[in-house]
Amino acid sequence: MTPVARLHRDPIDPTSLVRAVSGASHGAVLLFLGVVREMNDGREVSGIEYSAYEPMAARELSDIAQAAEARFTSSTVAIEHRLGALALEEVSVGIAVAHPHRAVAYDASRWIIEELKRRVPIWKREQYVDGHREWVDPTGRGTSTVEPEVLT
Amino acid sequence: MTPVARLHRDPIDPTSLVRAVSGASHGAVLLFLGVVREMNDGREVSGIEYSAYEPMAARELSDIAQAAEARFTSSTVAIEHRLGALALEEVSVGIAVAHPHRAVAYDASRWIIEELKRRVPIWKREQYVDGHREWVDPTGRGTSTVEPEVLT
Amino acid sequence: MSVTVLLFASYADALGTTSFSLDLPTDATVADVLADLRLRPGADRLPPAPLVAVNQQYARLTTRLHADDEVAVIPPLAGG
Amino acid sequence: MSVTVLLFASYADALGTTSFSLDLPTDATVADVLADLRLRPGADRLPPAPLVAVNQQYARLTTRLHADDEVAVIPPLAGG
Repeated sequence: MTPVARLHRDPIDPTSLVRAVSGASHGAVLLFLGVVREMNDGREVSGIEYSAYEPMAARELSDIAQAAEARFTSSTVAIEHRLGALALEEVSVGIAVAHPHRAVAYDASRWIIEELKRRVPIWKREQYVDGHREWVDPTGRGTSTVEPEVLT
Repeated sequence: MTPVARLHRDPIDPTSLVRAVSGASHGAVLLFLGVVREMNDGREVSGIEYSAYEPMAARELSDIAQAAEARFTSSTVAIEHRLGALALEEVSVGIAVAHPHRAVAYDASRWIIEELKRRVPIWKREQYVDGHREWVDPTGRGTSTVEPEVLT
Repeated sequence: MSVTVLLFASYADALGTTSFSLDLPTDATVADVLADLRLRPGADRLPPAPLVAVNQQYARLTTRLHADDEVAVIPPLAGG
Repeated sequence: MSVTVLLFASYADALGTTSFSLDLPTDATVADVLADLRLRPGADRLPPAPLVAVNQQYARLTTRLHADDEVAVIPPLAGG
């Protein structure tokens, strides 16, 4: 079955993500939620706007979910990433992983979030309490690099 | 504030665990759920009954939650462990951890579940499809050991 | 002096009880409780050195007991 | 031949547009798109070698282009 992996304009529902991966063969479910927080790099944030190269981002999310299920045998994975304007404490990304054993669930969850940050074309613009807003650049260099294996 | 840490006879509600740890300073929330699965050591399970040395188990859970918040600075923790008869796919334990950064949330969550298994006096009896039932002994030796630091 | 001994799970099944009261000399230790336990019917199904908690704290064989202590004999943990 | 160039986020802000059409010789590569981009107003705010995707797959400077390809110039990723 193709794993759940999608961009989402409505609020992410953690319960439905957990339900999407649960099954009687899985002894462990791990849910990771990324949440908009009030401070980033010492600046007071009032909200975040997420945008994406939507068709490519949706495909990358789906590729990551399928790669995770292949890499971490017997896992079931669901990923949702929010787009649009988010307020403080709203969930920007939800990753659910179920596995018969907990150790693999932890490893798979961690792998997915790192992979998502590494290759999914999504951007965020932070709105600050002082009225400014700015595109977030985690590289600090204005440019991303991706590893050779994702290059065509 | 004292972290949520308790034994629970009613079904565990993942959403309320997530809510208990969420806050505007936390960019990551990690929820671990232990779930009753249909196979264990090659035997078909139909349900599990959890019991505990209740006052001590409740205190150990609370100690672990407080130790986790001290060890993983800036984390917020909630732990619930179910007691009584559980059907397949029911949640036996829920651990929610929130932290400003995801790496610490993963480490803290993992630490808590290992610590829980190591020192909380809870037992489970598996009921099998073939009608037998048996106390689960993860040690395979009929006896537990705890490390010196928890001995008085 | 008297202490309360608690048994759980597989150990309670083996001994056929979940608690009993035990009279001990005033300088008794955890080891003395286990020595008494081993004489009871069903105790052959217990391991030589089970884990013990005194007043809800894990204890050693040499831990000294006091009147009215609660001594719990703890089968292999299986939480989670 | 003609390709479509897509810009996003900070790069779209810098160039003042989210897409344009570009005519290129038939043996053009990703590097030719970036060379054209650098001549446009606002391009000084782009890095020397931005990440590029062709038809929604990450590509190299040397990746050959074909008619109607979609060439996306990708700012620093910030998902999660």
